[in-house]
Amino acid sequence: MQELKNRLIQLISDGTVARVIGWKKGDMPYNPEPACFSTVEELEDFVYDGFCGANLSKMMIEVANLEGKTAVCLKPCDTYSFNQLIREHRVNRENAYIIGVGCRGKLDIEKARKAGIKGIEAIEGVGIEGEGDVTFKTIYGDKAMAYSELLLDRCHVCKGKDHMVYDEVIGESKDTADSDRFDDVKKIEAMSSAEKFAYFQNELSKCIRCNACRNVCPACSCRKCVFDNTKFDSQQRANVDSFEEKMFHIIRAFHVAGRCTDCGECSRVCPQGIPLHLFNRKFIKDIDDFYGEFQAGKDPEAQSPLTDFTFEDLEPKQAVGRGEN
Amino acid sequence: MYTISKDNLNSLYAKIASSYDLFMPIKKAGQTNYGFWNEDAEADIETLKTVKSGKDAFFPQVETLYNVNKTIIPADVAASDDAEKAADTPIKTKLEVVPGKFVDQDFVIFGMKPCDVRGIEVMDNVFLKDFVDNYYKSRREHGIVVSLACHAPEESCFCTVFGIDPADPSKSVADVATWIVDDKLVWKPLTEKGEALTAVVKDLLTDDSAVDSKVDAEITSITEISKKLPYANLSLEDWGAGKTDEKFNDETWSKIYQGCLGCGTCTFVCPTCQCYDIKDYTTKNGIQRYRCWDSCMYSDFTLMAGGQNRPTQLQRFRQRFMHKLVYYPTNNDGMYMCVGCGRCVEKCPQSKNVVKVIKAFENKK
Amino acid sequence: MQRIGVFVCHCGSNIAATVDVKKVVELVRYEQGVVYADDYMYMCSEAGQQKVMEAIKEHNLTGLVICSCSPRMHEATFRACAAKAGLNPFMVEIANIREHCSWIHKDMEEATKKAVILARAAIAKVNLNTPLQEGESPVVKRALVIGGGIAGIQTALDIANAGYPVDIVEKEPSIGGRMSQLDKTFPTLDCSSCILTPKMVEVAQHPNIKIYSYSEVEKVGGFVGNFEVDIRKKARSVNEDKCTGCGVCQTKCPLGKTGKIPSEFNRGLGTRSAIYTPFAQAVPNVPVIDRENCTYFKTGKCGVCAKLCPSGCIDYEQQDQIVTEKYGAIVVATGFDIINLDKYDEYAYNTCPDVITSLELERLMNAAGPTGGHLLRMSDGKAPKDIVFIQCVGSRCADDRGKPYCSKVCCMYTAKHAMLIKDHWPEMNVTVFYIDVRTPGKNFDEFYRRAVEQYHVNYIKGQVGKVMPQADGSLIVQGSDLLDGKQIKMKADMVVLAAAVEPNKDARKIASMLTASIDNNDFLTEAHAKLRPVESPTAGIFLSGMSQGPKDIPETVSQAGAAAVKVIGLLAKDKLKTNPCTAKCDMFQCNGCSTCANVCPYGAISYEDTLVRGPGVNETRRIAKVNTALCQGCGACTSACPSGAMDLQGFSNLQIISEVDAICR
Amino acid sequence: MPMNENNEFKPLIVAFCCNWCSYAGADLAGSSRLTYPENVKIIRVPCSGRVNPMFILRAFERGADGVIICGCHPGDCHYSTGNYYARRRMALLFSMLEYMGIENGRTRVEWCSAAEGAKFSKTMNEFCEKIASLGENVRLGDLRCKN
Repeated sequence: MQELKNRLIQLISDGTVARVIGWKKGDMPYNPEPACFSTVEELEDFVYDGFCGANLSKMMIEVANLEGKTAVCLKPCDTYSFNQLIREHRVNRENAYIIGVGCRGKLDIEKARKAGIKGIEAIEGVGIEGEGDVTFKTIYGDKAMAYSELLLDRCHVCKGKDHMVYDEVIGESKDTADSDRFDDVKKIEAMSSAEKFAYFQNELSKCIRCNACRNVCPACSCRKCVFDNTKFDSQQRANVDSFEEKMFHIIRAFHVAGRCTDCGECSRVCPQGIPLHLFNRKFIKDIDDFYGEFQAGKDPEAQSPLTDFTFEDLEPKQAVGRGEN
Repeated sequence: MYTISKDNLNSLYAKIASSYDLFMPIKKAGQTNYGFWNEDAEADIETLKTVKSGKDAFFPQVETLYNVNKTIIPADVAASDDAEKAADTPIKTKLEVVPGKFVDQDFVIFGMKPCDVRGIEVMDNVFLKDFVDNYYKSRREHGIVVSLACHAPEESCFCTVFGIDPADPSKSVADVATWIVDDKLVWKPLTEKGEALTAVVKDLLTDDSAVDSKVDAEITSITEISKKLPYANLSLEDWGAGKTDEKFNDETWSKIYQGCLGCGTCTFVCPTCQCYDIKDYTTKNGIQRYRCWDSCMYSDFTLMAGGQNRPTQLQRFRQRFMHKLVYYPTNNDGMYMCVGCGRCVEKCPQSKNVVKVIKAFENKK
Repeated sequence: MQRIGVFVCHCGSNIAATVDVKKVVELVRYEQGVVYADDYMYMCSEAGQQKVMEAIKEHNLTGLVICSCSPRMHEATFRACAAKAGLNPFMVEIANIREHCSWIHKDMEEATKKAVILARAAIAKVNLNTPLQEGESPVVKRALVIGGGIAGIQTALDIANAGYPVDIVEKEPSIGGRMSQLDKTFPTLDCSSCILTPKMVEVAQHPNIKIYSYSEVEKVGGFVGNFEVDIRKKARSVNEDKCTGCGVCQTKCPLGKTGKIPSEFNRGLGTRSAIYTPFAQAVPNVPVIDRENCTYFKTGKCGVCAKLCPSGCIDYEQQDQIVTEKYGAIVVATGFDIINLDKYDEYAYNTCPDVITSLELERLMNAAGPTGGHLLRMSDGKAPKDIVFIQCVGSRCADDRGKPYCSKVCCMYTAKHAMLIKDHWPEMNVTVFYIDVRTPGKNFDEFYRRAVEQYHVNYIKGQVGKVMPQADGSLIVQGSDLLDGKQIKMKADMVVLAAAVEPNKDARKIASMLTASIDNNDFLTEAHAKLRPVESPTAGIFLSGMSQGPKDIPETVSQAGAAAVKVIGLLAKDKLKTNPCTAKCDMFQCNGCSTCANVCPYGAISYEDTLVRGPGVNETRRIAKVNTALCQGCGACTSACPSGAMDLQGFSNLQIISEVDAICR
Repeated sequence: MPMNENNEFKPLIVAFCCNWCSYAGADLAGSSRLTYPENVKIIRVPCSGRVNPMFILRAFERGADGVIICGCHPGDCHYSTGNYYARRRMALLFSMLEYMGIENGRTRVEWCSAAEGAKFSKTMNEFCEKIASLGENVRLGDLRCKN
């Protein structure tokens, strides 16, 4: 962390970059926030620890045209998003100084809350080592959980420890994957039609249409979302009815199909804990199955599967009912 | 004061539900939110904070205001007889407005925490003070609020900063105050409405004066915990009525808004946010006019033909907090439009929240 | 608010027999925006149209819905009718209540209900129609032909003869292409150069044709009627204007005698000098210095050609030159080559000089070729006694070594070769291994039968598995006879492979410059396989010759003529009317993400840094821009666009949604 | 639920047809008098590639029981590639709908040329039967549109 901080201070001081996008120390031990630093003094509050899960690549859109370079701290999985944004001309690679920061899995405070930990005053063991126990000092007593138990869901299906794009890498990364990325999708695919419907109905009925999933998504970077503009008579209308939610979530996932890097931010930020990534991952799985393996953001030159085709692509009727017979 | 065993709560819910709609924390797909209780619902009063506050009880996220149905009045001249004449007959249509339904039955909101109860007061100022919103009013008149003391406050709580007592719901505008003491729920009616509700469930309650001291102990315990909470000493000294000019033009906003996604999470989980939008939905033969929550964080909030009046996220971010901490107090005798429930502290995707805003200005000094 | 008139046609009894027309009129009158509704026996008749025009004027109609037959039948009629009455023609929508309703339904009540719903959908759409204007774009009256083979030559001549200037860009030092390498042509056996050379000369002398030889297309911009093309004239090192084509330089070039530089024209079977013209009848008859091999360019010494050139036209300092020209139309005639045989080790092509391709055989049999027209083995210079032809080498191939298609010309040219050999050297044994012999074409099968019946060429249906060079210099060909079911081993002195044809290596590069579509085999795609075979889907781009698919010379020439006609048809216009139903980008919502451009089949979308000014915005953004002259209105971009910035005029998102709503109401 | 006089469920079906092949195919079905149920209502679009998934969901939202998209056969698209993109889009969309528990068969893509009037009619008959067997679209509907 200190090495990273020193390097950032150096980059600002020697004028290599005009600003740094990173994480700022929170007022709780678990809530560092994405922030933009433009002076050495501001960088005093820079932090990088296990709770820095936020994907900062989307913030680079706003600074694309600012004067001077912008340094950005990207974890290996965030670099996929950045690459995808390069492909879509939303960020300026020349104007970016990418610091690939090491990542050994990021933490989800909800996991602690679910385990009954509350009244947190301090947390130990959330450094970038990403190992051992995390100790929670709470007003109701001390509690400990293993670092691995607290990992964000997405870290269990880690895409790997390599940065896809960077100017320099600081810190070691670790591949924290310990389960198959498509397990959850397969589980749902195996359900009966009625069970599937009931499952999603139950989950989606919690949706409050706050748009956090959309607004945090680096692929959902439209200047004006179709659900905010008047082109489809589909302006966001809160959760008017159950269909509305489904329409929103299907289209949200569809619009990022072939572009979604599976960064998992949508599920991380959902205040209602809806496993939104299950939609995106279904599309990813289908794309892999139908058109060959494709990882968005791996190669900024690669053609997205939905703007591509082959003469022999499978027919839509072959896409459904595969589980039957 | 009355008591009922915690084991017997389901009978209490069933009893209430037999006479009223019972709106209370229900656990569904891993999350606890207010919802209507039924026998299949999983009641959950252990979770301190529902994701959304209970404000839906009075101000639902979506509410039909009225329907307009268009009917055609048949032309005087049958078209088949004389096409020429029919073509010239003006077409008559009738528009019929079918008003939305006002709530006319009493209902119960169970388990509301003191902070959320204060939220009702905040909304009352908006919906009942000058212009009276009849939809809201009907719900307020018929809603019976059963408030529950916060047995174990959490680190994101800071209601005490706003003078709210998490330990003692009887100081709130609720109709019934309740505590959980040992394995019992303590029940104390506060108002006439509360008494009426008590009468309905009386059979299940035990008159138990011995519990008073235990309640006092619970109040002391909660009060002590509250003092230890990290935000307990948050200072509002610099905020409140009359600070508009000073705060509005402060440079700090331009720094702290960065990273704000412009989503509506904070707004939708907040017990006090009460902005809404009114929209029309085309039905088969007319429109349905409904209102739904809106968020000042959205880029299309109060969008007009000429564009937004707050085109940048900085402006929108500032608006939300200025409204809570300056404008509202200015118009409402110093009452803040924040009750310190801490939901935004827990739910903001980018870990931004009202506390950080308050502190940002504090640190500046 | 629109003022819509609805006109319901009886179509005699075609509609009225199953749809209660009067009832439709009665019901649609209450739809939003409708101010007038009427029916008539034949709406498309002159009287019917008169009725429509009168109603437009009398009721100040701003939109029309015609409930009648298919829009594919009479949309144009009613648009013209609206225009005559002063209404924008694109304010007309047709509700198809005949083909889609009255003709297929029997129950009057149900059919009437459906007709009303279809009318409603059309009314809902018209409510959102906006007047559209057909655009105009001027036409540059000059054509570019890429490739100077027989396809390019014929296209250029036909265009030029119609009075329009044409430029030919040919990457080789001379035009002529593959046909100039051929000896004789089937099925008439005329001498290829005898029929080609006059055409080449005609091209050279034609006042309307300009040849850019030894040149390549570098960049293409613009659109139909207005292409702007950069042509790279590669440094020839010879001043084209001064050169008289005397040939002294070539004969005196010291490298010519060393025999070290293989001649491309002779498929590497002969050699050439460093300063050379590919063949004697080259057009232009101006040599080129091959800088890779020229001693002067390698060492700075020599300079013999410069010293001996009587007109002093050798210019070692010459640089590549970029010429920018404007064209109204572009014809792709990039031709073909034969596939690389590296993957066919079993035929020993790379290891044995006596295994040759048919194109090499053409050179060997040509009087101007490396052996002066004598059929000799390349290994020992002796005349072969046994010659084996192997068909379908890489054609109709299931694996990725070859091509899935039939090369089309091999059966015929092999028959030609076999026949010519037997004719000149009756003592030679000629065997042909074939999969199928395909001879559709005028006089083709007769030709093949002559080879078999008159010349006794030994045709064996079967595949050759292996060609094995022997120590004595001969070859053993091992194959199977599928008709007899026998394995055959056969001695040969020469093996000729009918290697598959493939599009020129540059086809893909050129197609992408032109944003013309190209198939998996690198053949350019036609706009419609049957109905628009010489046009590319990209407006203003036309296809000629093998670049579109395998074909023989007569087919190539007729396709070349067809392409020329299309070009002439285009150049004859002063201005092009552009389809107004084009895509349109809302700059406030555009992300500049390039998704739309990736799916546009016409290259109609480009990106420009545009100043976006509006409420709350004042910045320069990368914004999609639709070139309405290129856009054909398919709408692929609109459904690919994630933000909904891209919309299609005439079929806008809201229009389609309003139709959906009206139908589902 | 819309019923006919025999109390059979009459589904509402929206068909998006590309102008060049399928719409013409439907015209041919018409001129050949090849019948199919009245519940099929055709919307003309320039190309199957024009069909935005939002149109399909919109139709369901508004009460359609089945949606079918018809386009030129692969390789025959008037705009050369539109149906290829449509094919991918629809494959993914249909798979997603299935994944969410929407009954298989409520959506369909069929390639139908201008010469295939018989195929058009047969397809529509089949599709109507299929939707009738699936019953009313409840899972993707919006209750407010029913009155």
